Amino acid sequence: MKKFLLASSMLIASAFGAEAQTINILMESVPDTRYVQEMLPEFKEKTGIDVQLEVVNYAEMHTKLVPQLVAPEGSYDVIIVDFYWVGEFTKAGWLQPLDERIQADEFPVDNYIPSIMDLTGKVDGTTLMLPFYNYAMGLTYRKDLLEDPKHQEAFKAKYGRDLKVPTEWPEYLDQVKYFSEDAGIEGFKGVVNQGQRPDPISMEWSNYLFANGGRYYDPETWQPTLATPEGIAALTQYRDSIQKYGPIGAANFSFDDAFNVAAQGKAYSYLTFNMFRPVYDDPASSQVVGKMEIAPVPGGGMNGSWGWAIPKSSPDPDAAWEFIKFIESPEIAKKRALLGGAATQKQIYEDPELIEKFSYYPQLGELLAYAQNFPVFTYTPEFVDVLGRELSLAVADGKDPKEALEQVDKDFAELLRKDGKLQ
Amino acid sequence: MRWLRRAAPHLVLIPFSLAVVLPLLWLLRVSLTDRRTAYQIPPEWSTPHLGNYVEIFTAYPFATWFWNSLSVALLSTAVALPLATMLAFAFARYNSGGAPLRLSILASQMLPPIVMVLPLFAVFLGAGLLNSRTAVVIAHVGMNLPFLAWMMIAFFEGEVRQLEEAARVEGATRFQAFWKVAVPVAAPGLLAAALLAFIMSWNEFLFALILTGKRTATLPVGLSTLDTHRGVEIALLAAANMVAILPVFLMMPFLRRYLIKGLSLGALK
Amino acid sequence: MTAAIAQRDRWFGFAMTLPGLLALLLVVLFPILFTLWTSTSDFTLLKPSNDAFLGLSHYTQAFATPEFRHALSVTLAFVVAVVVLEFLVGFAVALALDKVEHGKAVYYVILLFPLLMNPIVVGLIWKMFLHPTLGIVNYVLSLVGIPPVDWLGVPDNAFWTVVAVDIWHQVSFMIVLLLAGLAALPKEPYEAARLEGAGTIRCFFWITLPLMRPVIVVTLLIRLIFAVKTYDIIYIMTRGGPGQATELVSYYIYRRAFVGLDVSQASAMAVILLLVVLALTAWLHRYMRSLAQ
Amino acid sequence: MTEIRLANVTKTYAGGQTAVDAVDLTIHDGEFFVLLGPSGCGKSTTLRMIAGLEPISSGDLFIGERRMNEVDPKDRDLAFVFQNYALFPHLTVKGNLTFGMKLRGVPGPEQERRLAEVTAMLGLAPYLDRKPGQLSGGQRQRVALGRALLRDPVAFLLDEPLSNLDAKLRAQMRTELVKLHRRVARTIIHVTHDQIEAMTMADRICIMQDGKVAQVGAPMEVYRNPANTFVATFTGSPPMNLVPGRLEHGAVQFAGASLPVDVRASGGDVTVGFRPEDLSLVAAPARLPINAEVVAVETLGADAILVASLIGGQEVGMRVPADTALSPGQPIAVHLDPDRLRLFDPGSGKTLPRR
Repeated sequence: MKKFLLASSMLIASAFGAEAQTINILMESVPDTRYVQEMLPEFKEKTGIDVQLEVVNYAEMHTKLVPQLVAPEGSYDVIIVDFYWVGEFTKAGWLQPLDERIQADEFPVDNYIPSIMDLTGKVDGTTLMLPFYNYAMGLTYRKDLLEDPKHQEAFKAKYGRDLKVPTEWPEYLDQVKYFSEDAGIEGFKGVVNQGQRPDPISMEWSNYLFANGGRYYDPETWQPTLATPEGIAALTQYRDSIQKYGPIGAANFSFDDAFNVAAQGKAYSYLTFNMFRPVYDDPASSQVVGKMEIAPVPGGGMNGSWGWAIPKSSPDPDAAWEFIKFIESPEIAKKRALLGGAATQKQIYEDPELIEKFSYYPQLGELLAYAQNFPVFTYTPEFVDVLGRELSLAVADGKDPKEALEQVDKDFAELLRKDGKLQ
Repeated sequence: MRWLRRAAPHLVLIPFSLAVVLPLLWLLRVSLTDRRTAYQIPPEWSTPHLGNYVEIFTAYPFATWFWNSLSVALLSTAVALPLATMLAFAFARYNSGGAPLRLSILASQMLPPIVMVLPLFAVFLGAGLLNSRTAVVIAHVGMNLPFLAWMMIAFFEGEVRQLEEAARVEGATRFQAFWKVAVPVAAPGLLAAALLAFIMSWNEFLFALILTGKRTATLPVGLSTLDTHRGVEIALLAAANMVAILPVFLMMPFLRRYLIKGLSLGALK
Repeated sequence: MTAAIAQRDRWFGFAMTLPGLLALLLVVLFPILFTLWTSTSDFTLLKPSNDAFLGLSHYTQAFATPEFRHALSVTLAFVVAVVVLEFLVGFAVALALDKVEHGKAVYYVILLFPLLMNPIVVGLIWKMFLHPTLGIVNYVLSLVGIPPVDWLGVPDNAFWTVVAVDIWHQVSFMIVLLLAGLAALPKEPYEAARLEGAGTIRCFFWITLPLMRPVIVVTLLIRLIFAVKTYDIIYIMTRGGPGQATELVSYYIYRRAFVGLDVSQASAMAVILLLVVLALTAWLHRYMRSLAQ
Repeated sequence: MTEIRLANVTKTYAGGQTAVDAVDLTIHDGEFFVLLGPSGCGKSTTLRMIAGLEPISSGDLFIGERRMNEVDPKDRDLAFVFQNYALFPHLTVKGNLTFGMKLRGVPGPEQERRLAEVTAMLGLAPYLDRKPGQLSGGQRQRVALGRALLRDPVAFLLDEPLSNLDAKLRAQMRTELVKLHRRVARTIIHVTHDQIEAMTMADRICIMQDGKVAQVGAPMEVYRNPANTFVATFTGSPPMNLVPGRLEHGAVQFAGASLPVDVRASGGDVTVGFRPEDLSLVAAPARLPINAEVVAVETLGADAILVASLIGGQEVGMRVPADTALSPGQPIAVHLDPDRLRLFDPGSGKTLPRR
């Protein structure tokens, strides 16, 4: 029925010689957006629908989206949603459920990696988004140094274990210490961190937390659990990473500042978003082409992803769905992945053509499978703000880790109570 | 002693200019290289290439951003300038509305713009002006008007007053005294204020972000997209910035005349 | 009956203000009234409407929030530092520019460059220049034997670095206005003073400063108001960190609204900020005027 | 018939100070009328009220038959010359001169004709294309005058136009203004604090004190018969000598002397006033001498001012020939013509009327 309506409306539109149907999408300035852009001619050919991508910077996206979503009819037919905002957007009721459309068109939702579908797909049983791309975090490290027999020998002598891709967290911490203190490379550090408030530090520290076996909250009761021995150990290690083993200034590094240190070959490792992995191999950005590799963070890294959604204020939800269905179809998803996109569907990580092209694809698949999630609730962004502030105070301003985490727990609990999650 | 007097201003201006120009020169260098080289320490001199300049125009709608910004800044200044001049004159000469009106007009600009954004969005949504340059122009007029008016008050005080009196007894109406005497005499101040208004509009980000769409995005909105989730496109940004500061060069002839005019006026009064 | 001329003056003044006031009505007055209303209500981004009247509870809550109070104090320090330093540097440059005989236009163009740069760009490029290990600044310092400075990673450094970058960006604003004021100064008093044997310094304190007072007052006021609203540079360079060293109140209020989603709370904080700045402005205005008497 | 009349004109500022207090004045058509007084006496305010630059708080202003209180300055048909000349810095000399004519829509050829006439009269022809900033003080002054002249107004209002000139130029301009006045035969109201200007140029002088009119009259009338001690001391250089005395039986006694006077009052304390030139040195045994002692002699060139101390310690000035050879401490005898004596009430300072 919907197809019919769409088709007939297109027919009418063309019959009257009116302007072609257009949908507007607000996106972020990332490579994945560029890959979407490249698919648009094909979509236009198939459906006759023009797609206008409006691109803004991440920081401004939320500011720009909110008034649009609040309005009865906004400018955007399709939006993309960061997992940060999922709680907020669903609580506010800004997104249209997609289940009916998925069923009607038999869209293969089972292709998605479950952890990502949890993050930016289903919310409380309702599918509000389809995952677009992921930005799970992994451990990027200097493969060439790791495989250097000289370092392997020296490391073994000092720490009593093999220098290899770390599978245990303490193993990694030893490597950091070794490359900062013992490797004898001038101006070289074992790690570079992104210590800036609030998202860079919060996302990076999450890896430390998970690696130490800590977690944000008790999944049964939603009781915050940061000021625990695991949390405190994680924060103490993190502070040491920045202050003892990292380059000067890391306490205020954004991921860009930190990435450039790694890309200039001045650090052994950097816990970062997997989408940075290809950039290391771009000679225009990197001095370490072919020397960096990515691996899962021991203990399971931090996950992140974006999803496609149709806002309630969408002027043309049917055309919007046509687009989402097209761009997320396995065929197009693979095409985007071939261009370098960060895929969210399982089969892509098993696709021989892709593994052939990107040697690190198996690791990426593994990383996604084990990735852990951030607390997702209505006030996630504000929680990150609080967390970032306290972590930064502990790292840069001498606040006691335990005190800092107690403060986070307190504020976190308050936000959870406000959201009705915690009694 | 005379040479010292002549050299003294340069002793202040040269260090200041260097503090401005050296970073810009380094930025120019960044714009002619790539991200890898830009961050390389110690710096390595590679052959400059213009790829970034080509890319901002081909891979990004830089020309559109530039044109949008230029038209918004020019138009909003052109609208705000006469309105503000009249406001300032009424304040300075006739004390219209008294200190309360003056202060409340200025006070309107003390709210962080972020809290103005939602109601403003609603206004333009209702008026059907969303995603248009008109909306940004109107918002920028509202933003610049109070400042312009305040800046100009000072330029209508002092000796201009007596010149207007002279005009009045010579047979000028109130408006003629304003238009034929006060405005030309206060011109250096008014032009300086206009210049600043242009710049404020040129750089204004938040209203432009909320009110424009894809085709009407201004430079600040466009440039901010170069700060991406996959890192800052620093070389492109540098190239874009180099082009974005071009209007200063375009203003050169105008500035030169204004400076000379400003001087000769000062000499008399 | 004698009021007739005064009446016409009043009407003329009113007519002159009318177009400007009308323009401000829509774009400025409505949002402000809306903000005032919202600040006493329950507007959040999750429920974007004003439904309940909550009185001044958002105001009391704002004062009870340590982060808000902290942001206010950091902002105060920032504004004072920025305005005072920019004024000192700006006045020196404006005086020099007013006196200079050759190259005036060239200098003028140079000083306009930073102003035309977007705060976001300024933040990003300075962050690049000041990168502790990859930045040109520390590299140049290392050439003369100075160890690398952690410009943004240490709370105190970060505050002053942000102040310095803001000065680099905005000082020209003051110069342009002060220079316009200087250009409009009468020359006779200087001639008279020179005949009386006053030197350059006395001329400055006896003539320039008093005559420039209205322009100085306005320049300081406007710069002050802009400085209070600073947030782009903070967003790009430090996000209020490290710790809470650069937590400016505008950026904090921005986050209350768009991160914390609580528009009503943000509005109340904005109104508090408005009142503080207004009081400061009124006081400064009166104080400077009284000095002129 | 364009008489300018001020009836009970008062200027009160918002702050409550009264700058001009119930001034009544009539300025005749074609008269050179000088408003004289120290700064702050209200003379400039009075002039500005006449011009319409300052609203009148109460009272009436008439130009001819017409009440002008509510008329805008542009419609009063008066020309005003400001102390700082108020030349338009953005216009050339020519632009300044023709500014008013252009506003009034005087036809081009007529403008040119009048411009030529006035520039010739004031010798401004070489400067027509200059900006005021490129002119000397005297030249600017001429342009300001020229601008007023081109207006061909009912009256010229001059607000201390000479005070910014150096002494020589000022003296020269005084003569020129008088010549100019004769030539244009229009009313001039000239405000000054310089009594020499007033004396040399005016047909009539109005001396103002604290916002009030102290005296109006022809220069010599004011000089000879000052209405009060303020006028007496404000006019003349050096000013009128004032010494305390006592009136008894038709004679005034002061400084050991007794002179017959012809006033209505019969007795009591008085202030005795006489001009320096009314005193003369006499040989010791003269009729009614006043004994004094030389304090100092200030040579002026043509003559000298002798400062003498009277009995009782009062110091007075007297005009003596320049070659008078006297040294301080020397006793002298002084003659004073009783007709030249003026008596004032010591309390109010007002002159005591003659019989």
